[in-house]
Amino acid sequence: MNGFLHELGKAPLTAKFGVVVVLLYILVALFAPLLAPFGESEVVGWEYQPWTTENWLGTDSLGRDMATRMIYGARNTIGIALLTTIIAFVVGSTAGFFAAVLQGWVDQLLSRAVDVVISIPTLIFALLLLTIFGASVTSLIGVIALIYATFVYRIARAVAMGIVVMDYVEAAQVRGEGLWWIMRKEILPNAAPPLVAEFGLRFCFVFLTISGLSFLGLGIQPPAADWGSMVRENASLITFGDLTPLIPAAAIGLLTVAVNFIVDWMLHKASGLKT
Amino acid sequence: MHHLLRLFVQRLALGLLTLFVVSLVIFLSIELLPGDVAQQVLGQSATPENLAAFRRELGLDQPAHTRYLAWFGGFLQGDLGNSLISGLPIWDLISERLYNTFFLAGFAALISVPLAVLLGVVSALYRETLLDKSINVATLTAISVPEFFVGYILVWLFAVEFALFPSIANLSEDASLGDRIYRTFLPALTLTLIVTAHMMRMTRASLINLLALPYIEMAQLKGASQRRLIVIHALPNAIAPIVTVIAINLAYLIVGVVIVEVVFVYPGMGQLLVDSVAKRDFTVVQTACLLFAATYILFNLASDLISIASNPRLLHRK
Amino acid sequence: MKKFGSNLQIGRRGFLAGSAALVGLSQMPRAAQAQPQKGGTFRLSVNQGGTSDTLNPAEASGSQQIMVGWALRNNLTEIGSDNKLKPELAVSWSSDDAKTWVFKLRQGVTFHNGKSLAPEDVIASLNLHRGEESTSGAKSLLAGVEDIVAEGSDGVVVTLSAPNADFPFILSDYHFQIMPVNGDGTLDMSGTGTGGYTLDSWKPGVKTVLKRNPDYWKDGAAHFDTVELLLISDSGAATTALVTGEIDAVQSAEYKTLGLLGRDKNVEIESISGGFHPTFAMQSSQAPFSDNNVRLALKYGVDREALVKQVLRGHGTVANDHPVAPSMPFFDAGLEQRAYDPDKAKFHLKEAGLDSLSVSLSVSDSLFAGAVDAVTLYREHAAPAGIDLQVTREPGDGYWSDVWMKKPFFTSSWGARPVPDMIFATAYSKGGDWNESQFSNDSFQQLMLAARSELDDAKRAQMYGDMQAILRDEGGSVIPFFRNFVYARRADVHHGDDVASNWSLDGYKAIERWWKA
Amino acid sequence: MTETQSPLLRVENLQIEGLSEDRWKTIVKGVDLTLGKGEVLGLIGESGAGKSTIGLGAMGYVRDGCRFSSGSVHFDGIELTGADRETRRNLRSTRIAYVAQSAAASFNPAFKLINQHTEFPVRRGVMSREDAQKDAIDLYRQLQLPNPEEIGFRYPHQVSGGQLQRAMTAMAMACRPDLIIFDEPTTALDVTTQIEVLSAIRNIVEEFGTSAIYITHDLAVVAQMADRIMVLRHGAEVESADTATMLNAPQQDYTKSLWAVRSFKAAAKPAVAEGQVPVVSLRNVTAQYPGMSKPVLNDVSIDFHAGRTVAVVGESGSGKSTTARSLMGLLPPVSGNMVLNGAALAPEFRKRSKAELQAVQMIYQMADTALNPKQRIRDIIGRPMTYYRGLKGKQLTEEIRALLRDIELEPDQFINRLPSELSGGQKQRIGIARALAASPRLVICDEVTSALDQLVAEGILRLLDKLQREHDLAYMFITHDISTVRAIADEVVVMQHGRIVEQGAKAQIFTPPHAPYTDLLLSSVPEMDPGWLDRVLAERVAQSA
Repeated sequence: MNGFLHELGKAPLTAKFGVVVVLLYILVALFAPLLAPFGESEVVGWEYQPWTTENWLGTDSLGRDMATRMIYGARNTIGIALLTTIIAFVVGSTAGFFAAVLQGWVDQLLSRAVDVVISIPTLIFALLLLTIFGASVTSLIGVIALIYATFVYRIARAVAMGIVVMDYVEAAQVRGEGLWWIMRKEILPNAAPPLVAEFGLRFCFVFLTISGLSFLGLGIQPPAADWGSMVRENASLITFGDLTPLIPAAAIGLLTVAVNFIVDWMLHKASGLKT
Repeated sequence: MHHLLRLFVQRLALGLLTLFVVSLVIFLSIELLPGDVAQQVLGQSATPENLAAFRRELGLDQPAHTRYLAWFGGFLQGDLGNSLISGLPIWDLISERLYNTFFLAGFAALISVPLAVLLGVVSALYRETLLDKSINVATLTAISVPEFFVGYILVWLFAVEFALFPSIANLSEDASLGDRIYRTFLPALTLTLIVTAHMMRMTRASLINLLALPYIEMAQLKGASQRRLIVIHALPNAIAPIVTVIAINLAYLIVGVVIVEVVFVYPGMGQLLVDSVAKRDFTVVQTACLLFAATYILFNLASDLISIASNPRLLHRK
Repeated sequence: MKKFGSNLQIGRRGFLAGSAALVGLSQMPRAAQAQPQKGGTFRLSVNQGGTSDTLNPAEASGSQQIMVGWALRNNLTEIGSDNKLKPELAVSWSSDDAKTWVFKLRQGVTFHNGKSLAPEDVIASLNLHRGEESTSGAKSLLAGVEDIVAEGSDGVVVTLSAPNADFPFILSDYHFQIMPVNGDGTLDMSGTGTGGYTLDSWKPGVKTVLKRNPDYWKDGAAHFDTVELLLISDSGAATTALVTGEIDAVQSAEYKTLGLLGRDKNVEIESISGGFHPTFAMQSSQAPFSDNNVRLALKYGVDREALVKQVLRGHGTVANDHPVAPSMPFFDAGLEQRAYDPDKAKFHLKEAGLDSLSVSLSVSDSLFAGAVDAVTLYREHAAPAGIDLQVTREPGDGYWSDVWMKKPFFTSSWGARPVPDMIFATAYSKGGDWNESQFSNDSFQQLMLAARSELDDAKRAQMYGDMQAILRDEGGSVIPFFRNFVYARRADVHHGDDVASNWSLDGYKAIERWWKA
Repeated sequence: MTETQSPLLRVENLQIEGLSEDRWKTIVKGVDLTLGKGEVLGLIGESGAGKSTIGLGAMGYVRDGCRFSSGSVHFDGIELTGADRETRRNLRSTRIAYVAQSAAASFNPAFKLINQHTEFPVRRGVMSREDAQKDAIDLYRQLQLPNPEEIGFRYPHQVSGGQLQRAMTAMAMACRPDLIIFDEPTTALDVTTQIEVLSAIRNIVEEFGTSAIYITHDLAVVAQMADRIMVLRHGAEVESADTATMLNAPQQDYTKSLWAVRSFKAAAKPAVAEGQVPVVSLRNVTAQYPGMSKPVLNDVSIDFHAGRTVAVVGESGSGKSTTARSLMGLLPPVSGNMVLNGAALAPEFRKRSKAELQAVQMIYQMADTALNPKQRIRDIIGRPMTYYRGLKGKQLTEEIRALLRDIELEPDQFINRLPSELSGGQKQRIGIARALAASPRLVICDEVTSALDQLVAEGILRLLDKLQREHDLAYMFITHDISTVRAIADEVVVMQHGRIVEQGAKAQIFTPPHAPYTDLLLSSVPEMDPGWLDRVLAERVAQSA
């Protein structure tokens, strides 16, 4: 942790900004019930009330407190996206490492299967699977994680392929170490930096995909507040120059920009380039 | 060149195999969807008798593998089949939408690909300057907001505030090219904003990655200017990663635009596919998915071939 | 608004007169409009339908199919702009016993393909909805028809198995469009009709283009040269397109932007009180909804006033868990209005032996503007009663096939019917095609049949009142409100003095009735 | 050649700083040098001495993350450290050129050689494209490239390393510059190739009277090429003098120690007793990569005895490392067999028992890739002990500490370090320790010293010798470096094209008559005598005549 703080101290301003924003979001998500002035879907007044000291950001189309919805939205949107990304990474990297170490037919089988999934349009595949399994949060997480695991698989496999040819992996193999040990001790620690950077990017994509699904009515279900649906619910106001839908969209944008700043910084560090 | 041809044939065969598996996956998925097309069509007025009659009419009473093989047999002979619901030949149903989809994708690609490469080169050239950082932040922001939001903002700005372009893509069949471009401008711009960032960042990153290589230093030591270094010495070697990311984005422009279609009421394939999934119209879903998968595979194949062609090490063996 | 109820004088003579029966519907008084003008292109956005919609009226359900169908074809009877039953392809009708109905066909009417309207066309068109093999959604409406035969060259005789005083009303239903028969006796369902427009291109889910029929038999109708009907399911996109002038009218305007929309001088908003209502339908044959206490708990758990205010922005009236709107004949104004009462809801839950109830209510934004909002608010209302109402938001496309009548508890929406019998027969009678709540009540069933043959209006009113009470107290549907039709048009689009309130967009006949100036 | 009336290049008090860990550190600490027209200056030093940085600095160029901090570089009257970009750029190619260490990496893979050659002569308007192409072909011919007419029309990957290095020299000559910086141009080459490149470079530099700075870590090479030699250490000059003086009478201790590096010789060991069973034997091993038409190893038989070192020597592609891979079970032989302690050894490592795997251990050439950068020394050394010998807890720690002491690293200081916190020599010691941790019988040392500076390499050789005696280990010592063979081998195996050319006791191999290839190999090893290159070339001409 000290090392991280030390690194952070030397990081460019954009990365510091990113870290601060992400931390802020996480805190808001964790302490949503404490921070929110009202209940998640509590109707506190008339629709589209202006910003007041009581309703900091006014009210939404149903008279629910916008600020409260934003805070709970952080929790739902980030929580689900984070969980989805984690599952995608666990599944995808395990399979990717597996393929890279074993190679041969295992690699072929996994890679071809991934080809198949990737060549089916993401949104349609998600639509099919979500219709089969129902649009619950669990199946949403499962389906998006499965789809994104295929992308992770490709990256993890490529990264691991670069590591597998290293002498220390060969040394472990001829020592007689088992597959699990090689994946866990030799490959994982060395594959971690690029995968963590990738994690940031994929988190953003998952986040945007879920927003997109919410937009199509397949994502997080009401009355749970999520930013994608909040944009959707209020989107037509933009036509009249009303700023309300900008708030959740800006929240989505700010988080992804922040994560990308951190990712850029990490990639920059990993690349070792000075300029 | 013959090893290239062989590679092409191999990859094509692999692509066909992938398509075959995709068709199986789609078939199985639709089988698993709750309710079948008969129930969807007859809906509220379904009785056991007319359900059975309907299924008989469409051959839905056959076992799954028979139906799949029948479809596959027809497909192999170039018969895409008829929509289960409207009974129209698939081609009649999708041809115009397919054209619309390709038109929009092509339009967006024509703007975004040159733009992305240009911006990538410029920001690599002026790396770590204010210009580079501004381009970086601008493109990052563009990929960081949900695409429907980009769409709405553009509508507000260009259709409502300044009334420059229509907010919905109300296309007529006999529209002139100019009219078409005018009416699809906002969706194309939305897509451009979404895909440009990805391609631009990859262009910049690939170029900058190359800058650490000895042959770039060599070019510098031979007296090449920064511009020459990037454009003449680095860019040809960065073609492979750039083309790969362009291929992915072009494929996305074709297969991934459901949301943009909804926002701009654009009659493309995405909306049809979503409708057909809802209606369990297997033949339409299957054909559309295979077309999309084939597009994806072909773009990837093309990008691989271009990558090889751009790399003398792979093109001319020892 | 005029109040109705006492002046219901639908007499036998009215029918026999063969002209028009009074259909009590509220009317907003409005200034006289300019004289109709011919010409122009009418670009209209509807929000119901899909790519696989067909022109087969037996399959018609959404506004895309209905409006296109009525632009191309006519029925025997129609509900006019003044909400009165009017002759259309039938110039007159008569019956002595409400069992045998004789319709006289209009002479000199030709189909778009040049064929003259003949009894065979009418018989074939109506038979599409009859018989074992029929898959029509209107099958139950004609279930009582025993026989349809021609009488001479311009007469059609319909024999019912039981009297039905409302039968001419029934024939104004959008399913019963008249199409020509082909030489081989099959129906031509390609879009050929007697209507004011011919089909230029039919691209369901995208755009349908219609051209004016220069030989239209109806006077003062079909003014536009060209009609473009677009399917825009995203209401935001539709509103924006209206504001920017890319379309001339939208089927429904979002309440949440009405205030903002109203400020636009180029846009006119219509708010027409009608019988359109949503239902929260419970499958009352299944647990837990098979227990009437559970149904009552859910009925007491909704704050109707709040929904009208918040979801409809006041563009509607509270409903009483039965589908008869105040604007309809035989509405029982004396029936006590159910009010929001979480304590009573709790009491009924307890009666059902439950401390709390957790149910999931399916809804989609495509049902009507504010549908998801309404359910979301319902959830808040029901919570104090110990009811955990989960909101399940379903995709719009496929809602009618995947969710409606499939899920145990779902939101539905109903258009207005001209008479109570039509909605009762379709949606609340045993064997009704769209009996979405699986309601089965013997006394309701008997009253319904008796009312059909009863020709004394006072007695009929009594019977229909009883039926409304049965539905209120035992029905399987929570009916929170009657919604006004709120739609919007560009200011340069005009309509006549009256606007029909049976459907949106002038009874779905804006294409025929409106003009541009 | 040695007159220096008006210096072409005058470097005064050159200081260059490099950014490391976010701090500016001086890497070149005030170097002065002058170079006359037609003069060749040798810069010599170990890695980190700042040779390349000075060489590039002489062109007015610093790498990314470096900067000139003080001093000046005058090239023909132009001060380069303060000159604008344009000025510096215009001097390059036309007046100053650079030849990089790895020609393979320094040619742009996307273009044909000749197009890279003619790029700047044409751009700077020195000559037309046609003339430039003709001139390139002439230069190729002069540099004795095969097929000079065509070779330029190939892509870099289609040309061998030695030829590329000559092509790069030709490219540097394209505009007939006044000064060429040669940055270790032959380091990556095999000795037999190196000799050709050296003679080509020397001839052409002499022919055009070009001044040159020749950077290398190899004394014998610099002795052939330079008129004057400057010895560098830690970014500063140790001493400089003309070549003969420097070779014969170095003044500074550091220089002397460099000169003395090759003094180590392992003490002779008694001959193998009759009938002693080898620890490991390869018998008629032939191996082939799947999908390749020709075997990479052909009928290779070697015996490895306890306590003795077999040096396997050969150039790249000779099959020496492949032999090791077969032995390790990574490339199972297609015919022939392997024997461990008299019992058959499974061809594939996956089929070998723990004891069999334990018996044969390997030390890799590149310690950087051989040690997992994310594991601490404790784990790297401890794992084989746990895995093979079941050591745990305190006993394990004790054993690790003992082993660290054995390889002369202080346990307290090193046990918890990561590989990135070690120097090159220390990393290689850890590699050795990991092999020893398994308590093996045979240790394969694959070019273990070739990536190291000479002084460090010698320390490793001494350590290996000590450990061999202590543990009675058999060594398979793979190397391309003849002097290393002389230092450590008991038996020598000379390989070429996957076959054994000659094998036997060290004395026997190094005493004439040699097999022809052995002869070529031995005679190609540069010697410290400045006349060596001329002599060898003359001998070869005489022989072939």
